[in-house]
Amino acid sequence: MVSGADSGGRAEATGAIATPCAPDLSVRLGNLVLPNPIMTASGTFGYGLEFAHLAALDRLGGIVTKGLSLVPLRGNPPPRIGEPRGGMLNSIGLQNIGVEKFLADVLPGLGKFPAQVMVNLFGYEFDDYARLAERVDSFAGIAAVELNVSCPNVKKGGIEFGHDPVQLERLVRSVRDVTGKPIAVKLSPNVTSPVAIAEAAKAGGADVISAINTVLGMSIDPWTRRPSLNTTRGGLSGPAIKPIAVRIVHDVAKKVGLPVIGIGGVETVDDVVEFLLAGASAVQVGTALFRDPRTAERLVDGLASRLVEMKIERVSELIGAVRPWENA
Amino acid sequence: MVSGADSGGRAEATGAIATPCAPDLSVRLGNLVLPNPIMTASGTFGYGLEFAHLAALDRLGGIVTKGLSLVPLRGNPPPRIGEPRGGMLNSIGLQNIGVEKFLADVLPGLGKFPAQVMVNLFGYEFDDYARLAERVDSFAGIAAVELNVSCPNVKKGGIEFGHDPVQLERLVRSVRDVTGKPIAVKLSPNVTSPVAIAEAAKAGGADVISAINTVLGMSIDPWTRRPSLNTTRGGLSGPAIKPIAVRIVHDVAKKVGLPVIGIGGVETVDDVVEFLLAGASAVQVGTALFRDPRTAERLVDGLASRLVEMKIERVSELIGAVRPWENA
Amino acid sequence: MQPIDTSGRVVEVVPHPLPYFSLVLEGPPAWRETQAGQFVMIETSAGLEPYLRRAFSVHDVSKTDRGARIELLAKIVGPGTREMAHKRAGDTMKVLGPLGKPYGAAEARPSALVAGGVGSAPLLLLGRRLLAEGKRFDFFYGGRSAIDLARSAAFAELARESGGEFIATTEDGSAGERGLVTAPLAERLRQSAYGKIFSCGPMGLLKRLAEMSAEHSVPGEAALETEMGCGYGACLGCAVELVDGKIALCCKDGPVFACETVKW
Amino acid sequence: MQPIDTSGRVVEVVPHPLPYFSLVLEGPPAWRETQAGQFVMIETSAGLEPYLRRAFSVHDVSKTDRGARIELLAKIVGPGTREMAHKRAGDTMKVLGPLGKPYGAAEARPSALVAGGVGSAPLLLLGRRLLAEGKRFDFFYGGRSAIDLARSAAFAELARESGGEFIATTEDGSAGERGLVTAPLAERLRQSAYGKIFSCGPMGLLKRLAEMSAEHSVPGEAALETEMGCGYGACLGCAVELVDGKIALCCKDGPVFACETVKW
Ligand SMILES: Cc1cc2nc3c(=O)[nH]c(=O)nc-3n(C[C@H](O)[C@H](O)[C@H](O)COP(=O)(O)OP(=O)(O)OC[C@H]3O[C@@H](n4cnc5c(N)ncnc54)[C@H](O)[C@@H]3O)c2cc1C
Ligand SMILES: Cc1cc2nc3c(=O)[nH]c(=O)nc-3n(C[C@H](O)[C@H](O)[C@H](O)COP(=O)(O)OP(=O)(O)OC[C@H]3O[C@@H](n4cnc5c(N)ncnc54)[C@H](O)[C@@H]3O)c2cc1C
Ligand SMILES: Cc1cc2nc3c(=O)[nH]c(=O)nc-3n(C[C@H](O)[C@H](O)[C@H](O)COP(=O)(O)O)c2cc1C
Ligand SMILES: Cc1cc2nc3c(=O)[nH]c(=O)nc-3n(C[C@H](O)[C@H](O)[C@H](O)COP(=O)(O)O)c2cc1C
Ligand code: FES
Ligand code: FES
Repeated sequence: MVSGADSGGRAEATGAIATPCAPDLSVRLGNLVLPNPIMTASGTFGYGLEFAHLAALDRLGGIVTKGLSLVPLRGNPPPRIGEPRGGMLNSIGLQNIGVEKFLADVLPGLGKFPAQVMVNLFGYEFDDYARLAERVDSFAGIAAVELNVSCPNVKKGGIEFGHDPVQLERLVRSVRDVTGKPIAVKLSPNVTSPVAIAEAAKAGGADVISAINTVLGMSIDPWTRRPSLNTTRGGLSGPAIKPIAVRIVHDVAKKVGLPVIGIGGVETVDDVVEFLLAGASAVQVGTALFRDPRTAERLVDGLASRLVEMKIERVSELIGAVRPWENA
Repeated sequence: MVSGADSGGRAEATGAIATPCAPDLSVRLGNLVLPNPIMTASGTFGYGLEFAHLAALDRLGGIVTKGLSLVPLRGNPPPRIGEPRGGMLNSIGLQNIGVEKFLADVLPGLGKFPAQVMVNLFGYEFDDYARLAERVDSFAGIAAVELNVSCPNVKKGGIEFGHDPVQLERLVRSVRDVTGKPIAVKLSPNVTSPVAIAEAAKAGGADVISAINTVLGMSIDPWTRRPSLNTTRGGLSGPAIKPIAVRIVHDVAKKVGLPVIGIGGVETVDDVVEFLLAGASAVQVGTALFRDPRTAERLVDGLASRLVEMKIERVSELIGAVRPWENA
Repeated sequence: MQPIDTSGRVVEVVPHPLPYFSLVLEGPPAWRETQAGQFVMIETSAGLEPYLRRAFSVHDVSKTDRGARIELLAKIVGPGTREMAHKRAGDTMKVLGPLGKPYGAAEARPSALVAGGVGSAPLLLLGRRLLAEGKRFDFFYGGRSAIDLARSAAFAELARESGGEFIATTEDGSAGERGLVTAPLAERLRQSAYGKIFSCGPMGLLKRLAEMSAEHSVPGEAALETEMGCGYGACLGCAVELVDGKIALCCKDGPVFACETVKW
Repeated sequence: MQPIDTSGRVVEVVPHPLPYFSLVLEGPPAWRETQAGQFVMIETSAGLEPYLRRAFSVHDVSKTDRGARIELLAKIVGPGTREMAHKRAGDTMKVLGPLGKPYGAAEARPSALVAGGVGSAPLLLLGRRLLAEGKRFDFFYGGRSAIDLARSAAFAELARESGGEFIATTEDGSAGERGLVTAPLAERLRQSAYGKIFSCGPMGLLKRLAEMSAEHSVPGEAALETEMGCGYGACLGCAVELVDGKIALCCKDGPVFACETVKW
């Protein structure tokens, strides 16, 4: 082999911070300003704080908490994860400590970081969302709420609010009525028209669209004949879903006119740039954090170096800057 | 390194035919009987014949032709393919020689193979499908028709018949009225409820469900800022979509009660077994053929060896034999 | 100590023979603190197959002048272990660890160490510890066939040094006594009473051992294996159901659990 | 001849220096038939990155007693070429080929061979052929910088042996004349008339050369590069738009096209 030929597909993500004249990485999500566009995705980095020994939390643009419910949840029985080629399947089932414990024990500790804290909220009943939003509204440490209306791992009632525009608009409005904080609505990719769902969220008063949540998938062990997940079906994440996420981000950003957070398979600086070009104003890193807890901070460094290399002063210049083919 | 540690993730696919007492690989799709469950997927192996020098066509269970239209089509301008991690994006745009040329020049040559020939049909107008089915109905060399109502690369009119149950049922019935051949309807994965679409196809008279077609996706070159495809969005295929396909095959096989052909990321014997366990009665191999034109015949050999290893006499015993977790 | 996210240099890959092999990695001094039962998360491939890291018990640790060496004892079962077996001296791999709760203290009475197949991995370090503490232990090593008893010699030597015995069993009788490892253990449980049973191996074996612990009221500690997405508490994928109805995380609350606490 | 789907043994990987390198593969006798302009599809990785094979012009061919050797001249631009650069002698790689239509016959008048960067790859074999046919040719080799003129010596020698000259250009002037390769070509087109212009390189260059061919009514043949999913005509991904409105497949109808037929 030729030594010096840099190995691995993810080299860009490891570029160290570059130059004297550091480019401007800050981005806006409506009224929300992030120091940089790199956030951690809900459910993939706990509540942030517990990993301070493994990751430089102070470098992140934003932290999205594990999905919080009114009461603590136990989640699904094992097995909870599988690993099809190029991605990950999960059916954690939204195990979480509950909103009260989060507000009491975790939130105060998050205060000392520049990262904007977004709480991810979900409920089984329609009213749960408004109650959760109301509960967290008074806490200054919380910059915004992200509504998870699209988790494939919640069976109760069976409704994914994120699949029905009419329901969703009402749901978002009920939250809008009780909080002044920016509302992000997290889209399910498992619908015929994500744009229609995003439009409904906008009509209900959403400020930001987070796209996407996991893709409904399934895998089976050919020898044991068991599904990899206790719940048989679960959520696909990781590199495998990136092209789906980029497509949805692109369509929503172009047609809906709300700032979009791109989520799905983000692992390298190329991925971040790709989502920004597609129209995302920020990205969330999920599954890649499992592989490497420092992925997010590496992306912050790598993105800065990349902008210098591209001779771009403000990262915001990349947002939506894809160049479609003339005859497209 | 330890020599002898077999390398590569796809070793199983290369196992050579094994034993004296060869297991029974034949499967039924309604009235259609295939010598084995391995077929080539539409649009990924042309019209079959032209690759006789690269693949042992006589080993295949079935051959599905490139999508045929009433008149020859030029397809989309380049670039037509991209390669996101773990998969492939395409926007070929259904370039094809047209049904007349196929019947005149290709079909006769396909006669000499045991593989069942399925013609994949698509149209822009509602009536095109019935006209195509009627045209091919009298040809004995054609075992069945597969209706492509789900190609993401056809913009004209913008409708994907495969997204609207009401339209689809009418469409399938119009084809049912003009042909006695088995009708397979190919599902789009880009819908909220593939099961509802499959139910509609069944109501219209479909005999088989082919699942899935490509997943709507997009990618952008971070340096040129160009979409990898001239059409910006296109169809994602390959290993990345397998968990989505397995989920849809499983749901449809369980709820709709028609034989299902599993399609999406099939490359190894494990993949074939996984689809069969999920409920598929046969599989189609697509993108993997681009990587290796002999993938399909390797799977036929490998599947035979696997059945011996599993001590199973008939491949049909695997169909739908997934074992859900008790408390699922 | 806190786990560290670093990279290790491959010193060698030793076949035992295949599909079993040892991977020896050179890394930072912090690795010296690794305790018996703890594990590391290894990035087996820079690419997508596999995408997630893989968990491996630390089989052995030794001090080097610049840092430490850890030895992993692995069995090729899929892409990750295959990638590992293909590593060459000088290659580097990302390593996160040491992770998880180690095996607890032994009782005054002798201990029984019970391994099923490659589950033997964490028990070498435990054996060394007991030996250093001057604690006696018997080592029970069960496998399907002779080849599944990797590193037998090392385990046997440790057990004897401690004053205990080494008992091997294989289902096909190709080595040691024919049958399951639980048989000779049951025998000795009837005669001499052990202070504790330390185990690692397939779930079926661990479950049976938990029952035997209860029957003979000998406390047991088992190192469990579950699917692991991250190894550091972020994915919640490594759930273990406990008798009290709670969910524990194998990577944080385990991998070593007191047998009576686990809902088998 | 029909392409064959086989596997080649890596003989060596030679840096030129990086990011340019040669990969030499040993394979079956059939490879001896490879003609200038033809290419092979290589499985660069057994895993998913990249998933599809990659297309490489055959840079050189030689006979061995048991079979043949092909040399590929490549530039590291992404995962596939990176994997190739990491191969070691003895590794095997799946190879499909030789594929595609070769360069056509030269005219009586001397030819101009024009390469842009690694586009030079197929022109070595063409040079050898012309030399064997006793045909004279000038070789124009353009790159951004000196390092982008891989294998210059070999090309220069061939050109001179044929009685022609070797002209190198770089945009930064670090080697040969400063500027674009089209400048010295234009000059000579004004003086001596060439029988044909054979080219390979970036689309921009090929387009300009096609224009020059037309202006000076010197026939031109260019080897094109498009994305390729399969290389053997199955995916229809390698579309090339022709002036007559038709779509051609780069892998079957090309990669060598008569310049006037392509819609640039
Ligand atoms: C805390 C912990 C410590 C471990 N220590 C060791 C060790 O010291 N040595 C060692 O060889 N392995 C150990 N394992 C198991 C090891 O992590 C898995 O075998 C690993 O995931 C294999 O990866 P793979 O990609 O090669 O195979 P995978 O693709 O992950 O799995 C291939 C096949 O093996 C099966 N499999 C996967 N994981 C396990 C498992 N844990 N037990 C049984 N079958 C499994 C899968 O169901 C699949 O059928 C440990 C696991 C845990 C959680
Ligand atoms: C018929 C034919 C013959 C070829 N011969 C050679 C050869 O002899 N030597 C050689 O080095 N390359 C050759 N190429 C180009 C080579 O196939 C690509 O560079 C290859 O796809 C790189 O794979 P990768 O995975 O390393 O990079 P990819 O991930 O495929 O691409 C990495 C980056 O390079 C860009 N890129 C990809 N393909 C090309 C291309 N064809 N031209 C310019 N930029 C590209 C992509 O847009 C991307 O930005 C040939 C291509 C064709 C079609
Ligand atoms: C283990 C796991 C747990 C998750 N939990 C949540 C959650 O609680 N709430 C939520 O909105 N999304 C959750 N997600 C979805 C992620 O936030 C993200 O949308 C998805 O994983 C796609 O991004 P990725 O490919 O980078 O992982 C979870 C994903 C994973 C893998
Ligand atoms: C290049 C390409 C062309 C295709 N053309 C067609 C087509 O003409 N008709 C059709 O029904 N499906 C077409 N498909 C979809 C495949 O038949 C198959 O459903 C899909 O690729 C998923 O399978 P795979 O992952 O094995 O490729 C095409 C797919 C590819 C990659
Ligand atoms: S493995 Fe991720 S939480 Fe335990
Ligand atoms: S590369 Fe597939 S048809 Fe040409």
